[in-house]
Amino acid sequence: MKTTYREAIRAAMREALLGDERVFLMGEDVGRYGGCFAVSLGLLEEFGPERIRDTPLSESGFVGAGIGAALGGMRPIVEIMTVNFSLLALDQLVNNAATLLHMSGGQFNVPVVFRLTTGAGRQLAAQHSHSLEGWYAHIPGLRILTPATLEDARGMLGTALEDPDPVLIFEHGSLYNVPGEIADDAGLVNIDKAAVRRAGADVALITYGGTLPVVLESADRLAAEGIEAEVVDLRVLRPLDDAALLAAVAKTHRAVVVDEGWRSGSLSAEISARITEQAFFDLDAPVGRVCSAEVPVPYARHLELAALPSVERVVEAVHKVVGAGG
Amino acid sequence: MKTTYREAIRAAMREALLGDERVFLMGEDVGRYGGCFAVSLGLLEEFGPERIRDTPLSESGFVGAGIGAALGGMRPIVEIMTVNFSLLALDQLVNNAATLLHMSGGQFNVPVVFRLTTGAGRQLAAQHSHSLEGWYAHIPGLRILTPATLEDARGMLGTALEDPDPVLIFEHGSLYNVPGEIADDAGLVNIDKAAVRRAGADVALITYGGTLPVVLESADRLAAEGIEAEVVDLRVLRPLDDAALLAAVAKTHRAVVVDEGWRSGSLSAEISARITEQAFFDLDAPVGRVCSAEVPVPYARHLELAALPSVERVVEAVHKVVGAGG
Amino acid sequence: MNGDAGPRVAADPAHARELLRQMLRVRRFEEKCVELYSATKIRGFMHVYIGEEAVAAGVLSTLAPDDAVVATYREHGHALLRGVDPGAILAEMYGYQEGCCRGRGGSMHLFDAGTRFYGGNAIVAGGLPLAVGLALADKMAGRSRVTACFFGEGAVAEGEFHESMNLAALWELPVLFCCENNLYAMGTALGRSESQTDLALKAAGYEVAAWAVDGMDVIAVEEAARRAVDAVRAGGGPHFLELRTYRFRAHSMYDPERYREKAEVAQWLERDPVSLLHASLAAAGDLPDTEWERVQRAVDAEVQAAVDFAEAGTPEPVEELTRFVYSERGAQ
Amino acid sequence: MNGDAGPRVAADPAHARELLRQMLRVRRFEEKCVELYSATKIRGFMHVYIGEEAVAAGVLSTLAPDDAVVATYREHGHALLRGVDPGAILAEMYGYQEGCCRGRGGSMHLFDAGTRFYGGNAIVAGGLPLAVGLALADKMAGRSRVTACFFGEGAVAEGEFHESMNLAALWELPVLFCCENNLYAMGTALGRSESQTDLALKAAGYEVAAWAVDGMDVIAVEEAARRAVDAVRAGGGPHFLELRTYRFRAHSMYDPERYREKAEVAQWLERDPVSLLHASLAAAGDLPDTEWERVQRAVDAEVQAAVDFAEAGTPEPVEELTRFVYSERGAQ
Ligand SMILES: Cc1ncc(C[n+]2csc(CCOP(=O)(O)OP(=O)(O)O)c2C)c(N)n1
Ligand SMILES: Cc1ncc(C[n+]2csc(CCOP(=O)(O)OP(=O)(O)O)c2C)c(N)n1
Ligand SMILES: [Mg+2]
Ligand SMILES: [Mg+2]
Repeated sequence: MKTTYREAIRAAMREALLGDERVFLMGEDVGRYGGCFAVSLGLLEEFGPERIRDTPLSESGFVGAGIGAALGGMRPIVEIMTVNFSLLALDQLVNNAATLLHMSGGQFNVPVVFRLTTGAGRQLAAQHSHSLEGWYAHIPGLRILTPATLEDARGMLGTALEDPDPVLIFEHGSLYNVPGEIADDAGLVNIDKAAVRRAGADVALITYGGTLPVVLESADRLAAEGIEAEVVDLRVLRPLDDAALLAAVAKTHRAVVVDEGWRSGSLSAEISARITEQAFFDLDAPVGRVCSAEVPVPYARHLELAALPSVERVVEAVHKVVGAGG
Repeated sequence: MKTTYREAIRAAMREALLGDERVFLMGEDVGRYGGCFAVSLGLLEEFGPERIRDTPLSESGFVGAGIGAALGGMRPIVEIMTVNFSLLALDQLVNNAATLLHMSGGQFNVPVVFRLTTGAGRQLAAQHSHSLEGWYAHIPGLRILTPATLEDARGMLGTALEDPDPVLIFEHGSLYNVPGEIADDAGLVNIDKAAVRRAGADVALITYGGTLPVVLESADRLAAEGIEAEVVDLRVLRPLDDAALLAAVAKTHRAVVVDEGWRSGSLSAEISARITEQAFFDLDAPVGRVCSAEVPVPYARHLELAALPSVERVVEAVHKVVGAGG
Repeated sequence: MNGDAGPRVAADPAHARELLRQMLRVRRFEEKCVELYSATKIRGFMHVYIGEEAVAAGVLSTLAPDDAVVATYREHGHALLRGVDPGAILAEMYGYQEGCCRGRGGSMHLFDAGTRFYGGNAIVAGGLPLAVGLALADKMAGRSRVTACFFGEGAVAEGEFHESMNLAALWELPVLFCCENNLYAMGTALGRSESQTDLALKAAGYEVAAWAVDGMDVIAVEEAARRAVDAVRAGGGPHFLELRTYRFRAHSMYDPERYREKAEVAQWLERDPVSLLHASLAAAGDLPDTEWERVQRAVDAEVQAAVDFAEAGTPEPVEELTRFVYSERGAQ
Repeated sequence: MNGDAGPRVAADPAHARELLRQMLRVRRFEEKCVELYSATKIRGFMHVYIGEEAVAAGVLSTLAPDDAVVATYREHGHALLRGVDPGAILAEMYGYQEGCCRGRGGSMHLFDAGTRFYGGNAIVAGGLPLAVGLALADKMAGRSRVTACFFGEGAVAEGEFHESMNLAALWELPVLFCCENNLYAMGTALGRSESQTDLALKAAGYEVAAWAVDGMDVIAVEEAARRAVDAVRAGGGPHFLELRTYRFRAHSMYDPERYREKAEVAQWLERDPVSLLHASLAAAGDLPDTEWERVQRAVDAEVQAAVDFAEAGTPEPVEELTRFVYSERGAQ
C-alpha cells in the first residue's frame, strides 16, 4: 500500500478512534483547520467536534486537561502543534504527567499520548526549530518515541495508547511528506527497542527521527568508499535500549551518534557515555558525535544548513573514528 | 569575616543595589516575606518596594518582564523561588532570553540575572526537588552558574550582572546555612572557569553546586584509603571549561562525575562524552558517573537519600574506576 | 474581613453538629500535625489548614462519592473530609509504606483512588488543568459527576488559572472552582498580587457563574456550595466560589510571619469557624455540653488512632526506590 | 462584523491622506512579499497583514520616536510603519546580511534597535511579558515613554496574556495593549477559543481601561489610540484596545482556509480600510486622482527599491554561524 508518513499517522489515529471510544484527539487547529501540518485532515468530519477537539491557544491548560482526562478514564491523544510550544506546558508534563504515578504510590497512572512536531530544516528560525526530544528524554516517568519510518509512524501511536503511562511522540517536520510502501495490514509496533536499519561491520551510526534519512544517505556514501556502516535507529529515546547499542558496538568497535539536538547535553552525550561505560575496552576510538551547532537556529538557508547534521559532517566524523586508534 | 552562603548572596545583592541604580530585585516574596529562604531579608527595608519588588504568582509573566526590563536598560535580578517553578517560565527563558541577541542579529542583548534555588535533600518530594541546572545547560545563549563556595556565593552575582547576556545562578537549597570565613574584601569572581578544590593524582572527581561537600567528604574518605582525588568544581555549567576537565584527566587518567541530576541525559553524560572525545587515549578506565536515581524524588527520608549521590556511592564509583584497566 | 457576626443559625441542628464535628476533625488533626512536625516525625514542607476548616467542610459535604476532588499542598483537611483514612494520611507524612502514597508523596502529595482524591499538588495552580481534564472525561462519557478543585487566591495570578477557567467555561465542563481566599499567598497580600481584588468579578470575565461566600461560616459555605454543585451537576457549566477565609497559622512551618500584623490575626481569630458554630449551636440549645465533650473525645480518639497507626508504620524497603516510575506491566 | 458604512470623514484631510499613504505602503509591501514568497525568494513561515493595515497605521502614528513597539510574527507592517528600512526588512526575509537581523530572524523575527522595535515574536503571547518589562524599565527610570504591544485575539487565551495584563495593571505600567482581533487564530474562530468573546470586557477584569474600536477605520483607530497613548503617557496605567479587523489572506502561506466561508471574506473585503479611506477622501474632494496616482507611484517605487536592495544582498559568511549567541566581549 502506498502511503506517506503523514497519512500513516492519520491512519493510526483513525484506527484508534474507531477502536476505542475513550480515545479522542485534542489540540490547536486539529479540527476545522485540518491540523497545522494536515495530519488530522478529515478526522473532524468523520468523528465530530467532541472527539476531534480544537483547543484555544492554552498549551499548559489543554496539556493538563489531557492528563486530567487520562486520570478520568479517557485515552487522549493531545497534539502540541510543535515542540517549541510545549515549553509553555512543561510544568504539566514534568510535574504532573511524569510524577503522578510515583507521587501517588502507584495509584494513578496517566495513559495519555502527546504528539509533537519537532526539528529544524525548514527555515523557521530560532523559536520554531527546536529539537528537544533528547532533552525530554531526561525526565523519568515519560516514554519518548521518535518514529522515523512509515511503519513506526503507522504503528507507534496504537502501542503508545495501550501504554498505561504518558508517552510523547516526536514527529520530525521534514518527514511528513515522505512517501513509501507499507504493508496493508501494518499495525502496532513495539515501543521498547531500537532497530537496525542497515547492517555493516565497520562503524555503528546511531541516530533517530529526522536524521535517519541523513544517516542512511551517509552510509551509502561511506559504502562507496568501502566503509560499511551499521545504522541503528533508536526509535525510543527513553528508556534507551542499551542492549542494541552494545550489540552494534560489539560488532563495529566504533560508533558515531548523529543527533539534531544542540551538542552540549544532548542525547548524543548520554549515548556516548553509556557506550563508553559499558564497552570501553571494546572501543577502538572514542564515540563520535554529529550534532547541531550551538546556536539558536538561524533563518538563512545556508546558515541553517551549516548548523544541522549533514551527510558531509557524518562522513567526516566517521573518517575520524575509523582513522583513529586500532 | 564570618558569613554564611545565604549572607554572602545577600551581601552581593546589597552591593549591586548600592552600586548601580539600574539593579533591582524582583520575585515572589522577595520583599515583605524576606525571601522564601530568607536570602533577601532586610533588603526591602533598605531599598524600598520599587527595587525589592514582590511579584504575584506569575512566573512566566515576571520572568518575561525581567527580560523586557533588561532590554529597556535595567539590570534586573529575578528570583525564581525554586527551579521547580521555572518550568512555568521556560518559554520566556528558552525562546526569548536565550535567543533575542541572535534573532536580532546582535542588536538586542539581555543583561538579566536569574537566581533559582535548586536541588533535593530536604524531603520536599517530587515537585520540589528538581536539579535541572544541568538540563538548562543544554540551551545556547544562557550562562549557567552553580556557586558551591562562600566566595562564589559572594562573587558570582556581581560578575553576572556585568555580563551582557542572560545568566542563571542556581543556589542549592542545602547550602544556604553553610557557615564559614570569607575575606573582608571578597568581591567579584570569574564566571568562566572551573576550580580545583582539592589536589590529587589518582582520580579526578568532577562536580558542582550542592554535591561539592559530598565529594569533598568522599575525597577525605578515599585519602584515608590512600587514594588521592583531585576535586574539580565546575562552577560554570555552560559554557563548560573543557581545559580544566582535560587538565585534571591528564593528571589522573581516571575520572568520576558526580551530579545530582537524573543520570540519563544529565550534565554528567556531557562531561563523560567530552573527556572521552578529547582524552580517550589518556583514560585508564571509562569515566564513572554518580547521579540521582531515575525516579521522581520520593518524600520518605531513606528513599530520598537512596536516590541522591552519597559519599558511599562516590567511593564505590571511585573504587570501580581505580580497579579497572591499567 | 467579613462584617457578619457569626454563622447563620442552622436550619437543621443535627446537620450543623455534623459540620462542626467535621471541622473539629480537621482542627485536631492539624494541631497534631504541627506537634508531630515539631517532634520531627513529619518533615519537608507542611502547610496546615487551621482557620479555614469551614471551607473544606462546607464544600465537601455537598459532593457525592463518585465526584472528584483536586486540592493543593494545604490539603490534609480536604483529604480527611473526603474520607481518606486518617491513619494512612499520617503514615504518609511519616514516610511509611502504610501511607496513602506509600511514603512517596508526604504532606503536599496526598492521593487516594478510593475516594477519587487527586492530590495534593505543590505547584500553585498546577491542579486546575487536571480538574478541567477530569471534568472533560466525565462530560465526554456522559457521567453527571462533579470535579471540585481547591486553590488559593494566590493561584489566580497564574496563567493556568486563566487557561483553566476559559477551557472549563468554553466547553461547559462540570468543574466547581473553589478559591480559598485567605488573603495571603505566603507573604503576599492579595492587593499586592491582583489588580482586581474582587475575585468573583474576575471569574465573571470568563462567563463563569461566580459568587463570594463567607468562608468562616460553614453553613453559608455549604449552602453556596450546594447551589453551585447542583447547578454544575445539572449541566450548568463550571461555577466559581470565592471563599473568604483566613489562615490562623503561618504559611508553612518555616514562616516567621513578618508580613501581617498580630492585630489582624487576632481580629480574624474572633471569627474562628469552629468556635463560632459551636457558640451558635450552644446558644440555641442545640449542643449540650455533654454532647460536645463526647464529640471532642471521639475526635481526639480518632486522631490518636491515626498517630498510633502512623507510629507503627514501616519504611518501604529501599529496593523499591524505583517502583512507580512506570506502571508495572508484562513484557510486550 | 462592524455595522458602520465607512471611516469617519477626516477632520484633517492632509493627515488622512498621510494615513492612507501609510496603509498603502504596507499593502503594496505585503503584496510584494507574497509574490516573492511564491518565487521562493522568501522562505519559512510568512504571515501578511493585508486587510489589517488600519490597525498598525492608526496606532503607530500616535507614538513618539522613543516609544517602544513589540509585535508578533505578522509584523512586516508594524516594522515598516515604525520606520524600519524597507530594504533591510526585505533583505532579512531573503536571509542576507544586509537584513535588519543579518538574516538570522527572517519574516517572523524583525528587530530594529534604532526605532526601538523589539520584534517579531513567533510564540503567541510571548511578547506580552517583554512589553511589561520594557514599560517597567521606563517607569523605574522615570521616563514617560509608552510601550505598544500588538498581539492577535488568539493570544488572549494564553496564560501569558493574563499574567501580563495583571502585572501591568498592578504596577500601573505604561503599556498600550493592542489586540488585533481578526476573528481567527489560524483556523480557530474566536467563539471556539474564548468563553467571553467581548475582549474589552475581558480586559476590564484586570481593571485595565479598555475599549473596542473599528479596526477597519484608520481614523477611528488613530483617535482611540491617541486617547489611550495620551492616558498611558500621563501615568494612567496600561490601556487595552480591541481593534476589530480581518485578515483578507490566509493565515500563512500554507493555509488552505478551510475554516471560513468565501462569503464572509467577501463581506469583509467590502470594508477594505485602504479602499474605504480612499473613497471617502475622494468623495469629499480631498484626494484628486493625480495626487492618488502620485502616491501610488511613490509607494511602488519604495517597494521596488526595497526589492532591489534585497536582491543585491549577500549571504553572511558561514563562518559567522555561531556569532550572536553570546555578546562579544573582552576576556574577563
Ligand atoms: C508555581 C509555584 N510558584 C511558587 C510556589 C511557592 N509557593 C507555595 S505556596 C505559595 C503561596 C500560595 O498562596 P495561595 O495560592 O493563596 O494558597 P495558600 O497557601 O494561601 O493556601 C507559594 C508562593 C509554588 N509552590 N508553585
Ligand atoms: C504558543 C504558540 N502556540 C501556537 C502557535 C502556532 N500559531 C502561530 S500563529 C497562530 C494563531 C494566532 O492567532 P492570533 O493570536 O489571533 O493572531 P493572528 O495570526 O490572527 O494575527 C498559531 C496557533 C504559536 N506560534 N505559538
Ligand atoms: Mg492564600
Ligand atoms: Mg487572530
